[in-house]
Amino acid sequence: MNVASGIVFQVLQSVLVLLIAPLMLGWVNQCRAWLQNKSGAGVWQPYHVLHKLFHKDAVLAHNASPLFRATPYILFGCMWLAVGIVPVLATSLPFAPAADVVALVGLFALARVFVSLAGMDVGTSFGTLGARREMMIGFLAEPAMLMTLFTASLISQSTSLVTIVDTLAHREFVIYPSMAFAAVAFLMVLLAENARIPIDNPSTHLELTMIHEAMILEYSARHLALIEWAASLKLTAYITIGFAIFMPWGIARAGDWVGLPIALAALMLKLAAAGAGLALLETLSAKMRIFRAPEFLGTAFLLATLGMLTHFLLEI
Amino acid sequence: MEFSALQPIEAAVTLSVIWIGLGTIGLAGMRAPRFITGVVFPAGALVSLALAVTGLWAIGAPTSSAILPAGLPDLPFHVRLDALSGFFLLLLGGVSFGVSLFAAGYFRDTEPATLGLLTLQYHVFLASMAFVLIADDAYLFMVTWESMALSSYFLVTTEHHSETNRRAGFIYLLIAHIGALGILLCFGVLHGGHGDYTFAALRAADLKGYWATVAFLLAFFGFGAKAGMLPLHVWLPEAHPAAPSPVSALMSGVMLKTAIYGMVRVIFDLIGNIRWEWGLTVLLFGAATSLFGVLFALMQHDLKRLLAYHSVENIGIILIGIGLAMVFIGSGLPVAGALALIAGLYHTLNHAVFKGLLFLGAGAILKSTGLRNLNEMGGLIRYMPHTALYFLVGALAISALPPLNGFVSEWLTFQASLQAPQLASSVVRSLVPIVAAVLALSGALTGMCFVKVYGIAFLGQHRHEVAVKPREASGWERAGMLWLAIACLALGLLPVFMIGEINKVSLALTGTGLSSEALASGWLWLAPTSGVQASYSPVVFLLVIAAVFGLTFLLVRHFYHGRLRRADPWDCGFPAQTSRMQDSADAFGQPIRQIFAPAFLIQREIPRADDPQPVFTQSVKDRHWRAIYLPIAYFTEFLSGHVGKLQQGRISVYLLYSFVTLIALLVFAQ
Amino acid sequence: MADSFLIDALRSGVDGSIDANVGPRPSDLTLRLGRTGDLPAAAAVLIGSHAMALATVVATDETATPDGDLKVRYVFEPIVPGTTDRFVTLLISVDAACPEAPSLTAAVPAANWHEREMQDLFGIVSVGHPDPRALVVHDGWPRGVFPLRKTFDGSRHVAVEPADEFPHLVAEGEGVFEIPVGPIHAGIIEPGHFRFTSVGETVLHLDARLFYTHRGLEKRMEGLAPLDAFYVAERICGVCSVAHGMGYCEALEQIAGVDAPPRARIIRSIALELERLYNHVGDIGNICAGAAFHYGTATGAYLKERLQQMNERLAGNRFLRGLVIPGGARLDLPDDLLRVLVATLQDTLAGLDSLMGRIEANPSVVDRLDDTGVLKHQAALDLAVAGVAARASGVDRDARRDHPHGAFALPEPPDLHVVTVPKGDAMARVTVRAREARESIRLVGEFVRRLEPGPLRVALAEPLPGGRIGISAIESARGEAVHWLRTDALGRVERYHLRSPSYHNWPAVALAAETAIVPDFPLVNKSFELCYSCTDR
Amino acid sequence: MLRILINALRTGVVTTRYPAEPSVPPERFRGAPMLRPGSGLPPPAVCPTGALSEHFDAGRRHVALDLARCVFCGRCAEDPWAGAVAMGRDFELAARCRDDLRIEVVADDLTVPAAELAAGPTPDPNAEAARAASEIHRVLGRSLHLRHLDAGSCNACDWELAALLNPVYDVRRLGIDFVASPRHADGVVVTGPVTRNLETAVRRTVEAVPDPRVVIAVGACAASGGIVGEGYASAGGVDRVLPVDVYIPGCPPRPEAILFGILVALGRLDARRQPREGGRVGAAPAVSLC
Repeated sequence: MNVASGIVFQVLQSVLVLLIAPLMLGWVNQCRAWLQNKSGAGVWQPYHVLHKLFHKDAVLAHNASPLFRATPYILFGCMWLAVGIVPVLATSLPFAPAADVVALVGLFALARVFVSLAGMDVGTSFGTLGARREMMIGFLAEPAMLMTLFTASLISQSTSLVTIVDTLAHREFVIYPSMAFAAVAFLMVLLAENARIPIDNPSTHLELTMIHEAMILEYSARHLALIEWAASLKLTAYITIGFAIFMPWGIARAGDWVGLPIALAALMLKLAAAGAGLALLETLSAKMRIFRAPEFLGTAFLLATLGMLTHFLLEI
Repeated sequence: MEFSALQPIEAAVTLSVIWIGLGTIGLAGMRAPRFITGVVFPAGALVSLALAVTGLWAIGAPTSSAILPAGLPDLPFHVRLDALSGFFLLLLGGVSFGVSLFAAGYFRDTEPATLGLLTLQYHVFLASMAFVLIADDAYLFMVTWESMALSSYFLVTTEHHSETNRRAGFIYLLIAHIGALGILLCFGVLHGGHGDYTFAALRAADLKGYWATVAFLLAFFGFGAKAGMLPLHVWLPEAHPAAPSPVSALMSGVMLKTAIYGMVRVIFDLIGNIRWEWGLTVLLFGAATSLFGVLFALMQHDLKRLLAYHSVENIGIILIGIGLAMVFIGSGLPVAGALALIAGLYHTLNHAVFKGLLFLGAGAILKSTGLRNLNEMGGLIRYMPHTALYFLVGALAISALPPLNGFVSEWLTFQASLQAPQLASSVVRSLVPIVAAVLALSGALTGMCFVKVYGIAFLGQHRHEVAVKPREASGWERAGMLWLAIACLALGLLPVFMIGEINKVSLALTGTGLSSEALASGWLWLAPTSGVQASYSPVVFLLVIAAVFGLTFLLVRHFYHGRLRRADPWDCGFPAQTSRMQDSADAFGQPIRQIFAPAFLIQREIPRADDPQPVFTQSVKDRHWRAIYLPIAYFTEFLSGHVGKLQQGRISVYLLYSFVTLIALLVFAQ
Repeated sequence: MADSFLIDALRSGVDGSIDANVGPRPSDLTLRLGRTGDLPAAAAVLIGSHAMALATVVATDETATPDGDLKVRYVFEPIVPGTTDRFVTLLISVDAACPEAPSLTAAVPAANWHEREMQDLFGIVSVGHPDPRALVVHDGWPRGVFPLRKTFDGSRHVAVEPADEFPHLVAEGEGVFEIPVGPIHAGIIEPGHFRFTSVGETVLHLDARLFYTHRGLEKRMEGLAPLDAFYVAERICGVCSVAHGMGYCEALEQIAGVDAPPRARIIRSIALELERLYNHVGDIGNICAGAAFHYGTATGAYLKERLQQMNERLAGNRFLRGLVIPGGARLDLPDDLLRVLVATLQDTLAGLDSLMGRIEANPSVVDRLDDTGVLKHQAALDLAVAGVAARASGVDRDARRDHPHGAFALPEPPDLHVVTVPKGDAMARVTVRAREARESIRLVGEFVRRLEPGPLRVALAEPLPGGRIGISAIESARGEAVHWLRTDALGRVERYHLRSPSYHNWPAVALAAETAIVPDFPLVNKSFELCYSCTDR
Repeated sequence: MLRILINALRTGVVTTRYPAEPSVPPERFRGAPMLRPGSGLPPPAVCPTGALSEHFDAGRRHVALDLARCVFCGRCAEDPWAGAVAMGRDFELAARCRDDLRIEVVADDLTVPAAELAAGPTPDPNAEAARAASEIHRVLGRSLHLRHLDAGSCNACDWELAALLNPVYDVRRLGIDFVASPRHADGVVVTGPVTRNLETAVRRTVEAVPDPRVVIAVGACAASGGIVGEGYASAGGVDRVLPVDVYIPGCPPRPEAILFGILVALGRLDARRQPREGGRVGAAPAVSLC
């Protein structure tokens, strides 16, 4: 692979995803507003919010430790690395070999552990409560995620996303039953991991029901901005992972400059569709009881494992 | 020139003897505690370092063996140092270096009499472990095995005035000897009644029919008992916390690994021609062990007990690796087998390092606050920042988070399990991924558990009103933890080197190593099979995150500002916030209690709604006690009615039994 | 007759003397107990053998009068549907020098807060109270200062003093921790402090501390001309403006001895039903918010908004303030507005039906509501729970029927269907709200049809007769509110007391919450949807 | 499920375009009272909240109405004063300064145009405040996150704040939102007179909000104590406890009035204080910062 073009692709993708992540969030919120008969804040609102937050003076609890201050940056770093690894536009990414899907899951776990620790740092009841729930969701979502990715990796005999995309994207279209299972499981994990309904309610105003929000109640100004941005990056990362595995069409091959615009267009279309779908899901269903969440994610886990078994029993 | 003549084995023996010497010096010099803590332990640490170097050297060097001028008449001790022993010596030396440094600071306030004995037992313990690793005949192996058990027993019961500690010690020794008997019988079977008891002979002996399987089962459960494998784990959470923290670190970090060593030595080396059914057995027991271990760890609020249960879990993960190796080798896939074996051994090393570190951290906390109960800790990061940092490294490592070492070995295990499609039998093929799922689950649960530990012990507000502010650990102690923390980082960031070494072990042991392309990929990229299939680069990982960290920090400062105001934590406008308003350890475990309720034996009393003084009590117990051990206990009681003469319940007697059996077998063999 | 029977029963029940006389209303009865010690026994007779419940407790400071004592009136009302509209008052006199009264709480749980409030505001110690912590006055309130005593000057501001922590009732045990929530909540909610003790998610105990919004309105009204005081009564609570304003008016009209003309009565009832309607519809939407069901939230809010916009057209105020006035109705409802009204209610009905359909058809929502925050039937009776909460636990009470007011006091009252559901969980409360909203729409339609031309208001005598008592009970959106008003010699307000439905329902919330898990509490709370402001006053 | 989607799409977007398009309240709506100079003006005793006051200056009766106190009950516009006072339909009454909410007319002299008799202390344009306001406009102009703070209101104002989030008003479209934690907020909207039991909480909450921040007093109680006034349990207005940036009169103010006030606080709209029919007098926009 031509190194120069690789680096160009890498930089291009990292910057692009970094910039469109808030737009993604804005789009989801806009769709949700429309479905609630509201005119909505417009897709650019997240940028305004970030801009404002960076401008504000941070407020920090007296007993906040360095870990608390470092976490937003670590979080941001993890998520940016994640979107740098997932082949979004093209498969020629110098960073891609740094982490295969397993390492990717590990990366998300790292981020989750740090944000939970930060939630417990100040020692308020909501922070600890949020950390507990977050870890509860996390420890269930993580294996489910791994199983989904394994199923995908079994078909291409590789856990490296680039290889997966290359094998799946550029071969004649085949429907694998195992992938169907995996796709459903992945969707469930996506909802859980990104604190969306039915697991968590991103727009809740009730401390007692919060999961993700509760951990970041103490954050303000630039720290909050980074966390919000990281959250939108995470959402985008998950959605693009989903694309890479389940609908990799349009992603350009290594160093394929002509494919780039097509890839970009395809990406935008896919993201728009995904955002609208997410908003629709969130409008249709209510948040489930906290102890239904294990059932929900347990189902995801079983579906994924089932997918893997079907692969072994039917597809080999 | 003189040195070049020196064989690794000689170095190893010498160093172990020096250890014993140091121990006796310690006993002699118990009048001068400063001397013991200031000189003896550091010296022991240096010996450890030397031993580690020897081990590393031995992995590369050709196998060297010797016959000791000691032992019974015409039953000399054979010792041998091959790559496998070398690897474990490296582990022993590397971990005990940090632990001895820590001990130098930790034991400063122990009263002289205890200290003297403790020093002796401590170093004898180390030496006997070293000998276990280099023993080359069943006789020496058993003797050192027993002395290892005995010395560690005395260490466990150092605070012998506490009833629980004595009970812990008793259970420990009991199960240790059930295990020892298993091992003994295994040697007996391998010996098959002819030849002598050198491993060479045992290796040569070919077993017909089911005898091989019998030998395997005996070895598996014999060593499993020592390793704390389900369902023989119950002694572990009792014994390890009871010991002084450095000793806990050694027991969890190193002693369990001698059991792994024995298992690998006997199954891969002595028995040979492995069957995949055996592998499956190991695999399933490993999976069960890891899951149960972590579930029970989540229920604990005693920090050291919690860590002990995590040892159970990690032994499970190691067994998964070894089991996978056996499955692959047994079904004629040596390369995949090598990968799995390397994963298992690498995790053995990693667990030794980070578990040692965590136990030392727990020791530091215990020393400065006198607390083991998480529900009373909190906010320690503000009093002991260094310890907090080292403990964080250990916690991230054990939670299998990149870019630290725990993740590497789990990653390798996953990669190994993804070789499953090559397997012939579709049943095994689909069982392996399920085990991988269990591994993933227990990995995630570990993460949760250590968020609980770290968040509750080090973060938040201090729950326990201590008279004096908790003090930061002393220099020696910090040095010990720092060493192990660095080891965690090094093993995590540059796994390729160590994997290269372990690859040699696998080559020496099974005759196959990793594929050539896997080794070709360079120090930066870890690609166990091939770059196309899977790759991972911790360094890039760390660098990118660090770079983004720094960059964002600077950019935010540059384009905006760094203004900051300190204020009270947000309290819903309700000023009277107390430290009682944060999750307790039990609260943090509650979701798990709820979800995995069947796994536990829970008794709880929930107050009525209209209760004026509501009180809540609950206890979570290990089912195995009721299921397995109590029946046995009743049975033994019933027996003891008849053979009361034998059943004195005194340790010496049990030792006597096992030695008698040993001697008897040997004599019978002559 | 019934009265003599009741009085005999009481006389046989207690040791001391009882002198009985009729009042405050002709159908009512006031029994003055010779010995304060007889109170529990007397209460036991009323509650036990005569199936009555505590309606309200009113203390008055009469040290200035010849009696020179403090008086406490324990007002009871029958709870058996179909019995006559009446209040039975047990009156005891408390010595101002050592103000002590026996505690009823053990026998009558509903008396709990009343007695604690008395203790804070009048300094009347209720002897033997199980939980004598301060209720109304918070941190650093000066000792021995009782705001509702006549000698206390209510107009001066009492500074906040630093205080040691309030003794919250919490559970103990290994690993038990506390979750403090409030007084400032994350949502747009009124202030209250909730102290959960829990291990993880299950609620071991809940201790609620309210009266953060205590504004001293009862004191504020004392000494005002009754017509001025009306504007305060109307503003005790936003979403109960009509109910409270109307309750005050009815009490006042009793004192003045006038009756509001029929047209005014019907207009008042229309206003009351409209208030119920927008409350119930809005609450259903809010419960959806509690379950994070966005469609339901948005739809409920939209329906409520349309109703409030209509309120603004009818009354010039989105909360229907200024429609009711002592002596009748202030604004008439001309036909064009009535047409608007009927039309709006028609599509509200359609919208409500569709919303309820979506909720009941959505398993994820139903699953949240079923078995959440169950309030047992017996508990509802013991605590004298009122309104929706009571009817959702199968208690058949409705002041519109039990104490007819507004249009229901007309010669031939419209028939009223009282909705009850036995289950007592959040879903039951939603169902009750939905059905009552439909019932309200039906009633408004009927009222509009019955609306005859006629006078809107009658003049009240100036000044009003002194020393008289008026009592009224109004079925507000949240249940029965009891107003108690007395004028002084100059015809000014001497004492006004409002016992809002929320006042009796709050303890029930705490009880119901302990059957739920922590993250479900907001849902439980919303399903009761109580006012803090009419509780705290 | 599908039905929900269909319903949602059939209903369509129902959000108003206020403030882009003006909103006309229904004719019964009781907005700012309009005092016609003349002898017919009611005596202060008429007003239940004491918003009306009178003083004699050089033998002339000055009648003043404090919109911050007014609860818009309309009692002063009933007979027999219906001629002298009329309830206007103007609801955009938010002001940065308490004094801007004072309407004063001379009761018994019609020769002098009322506008010039703006006796109330003419607010001096405060440079500091102006800069603060401009910074607020710069930083918070396009995204304002508010924290609601109930300081003892009767919950009418709270409901109106909640209504701002409903599909009809949907303040999010203007970049305004309500958030869970004061740490995330750029300002607080306070309702209620600040009861004694909440004073500490109010102080702590505002303290917890990062700078720059705005404090908006919504409703008569918050602006002045309103019907509650000052008493043993009430401080009688937010500005008794902490500085207020914008006062929004009303009992309760309608959602659009609150919206207007918030936009004034942001400097996205100017407080409309130019003289109106009936002698509503006040400072011009330029000097409305104080």
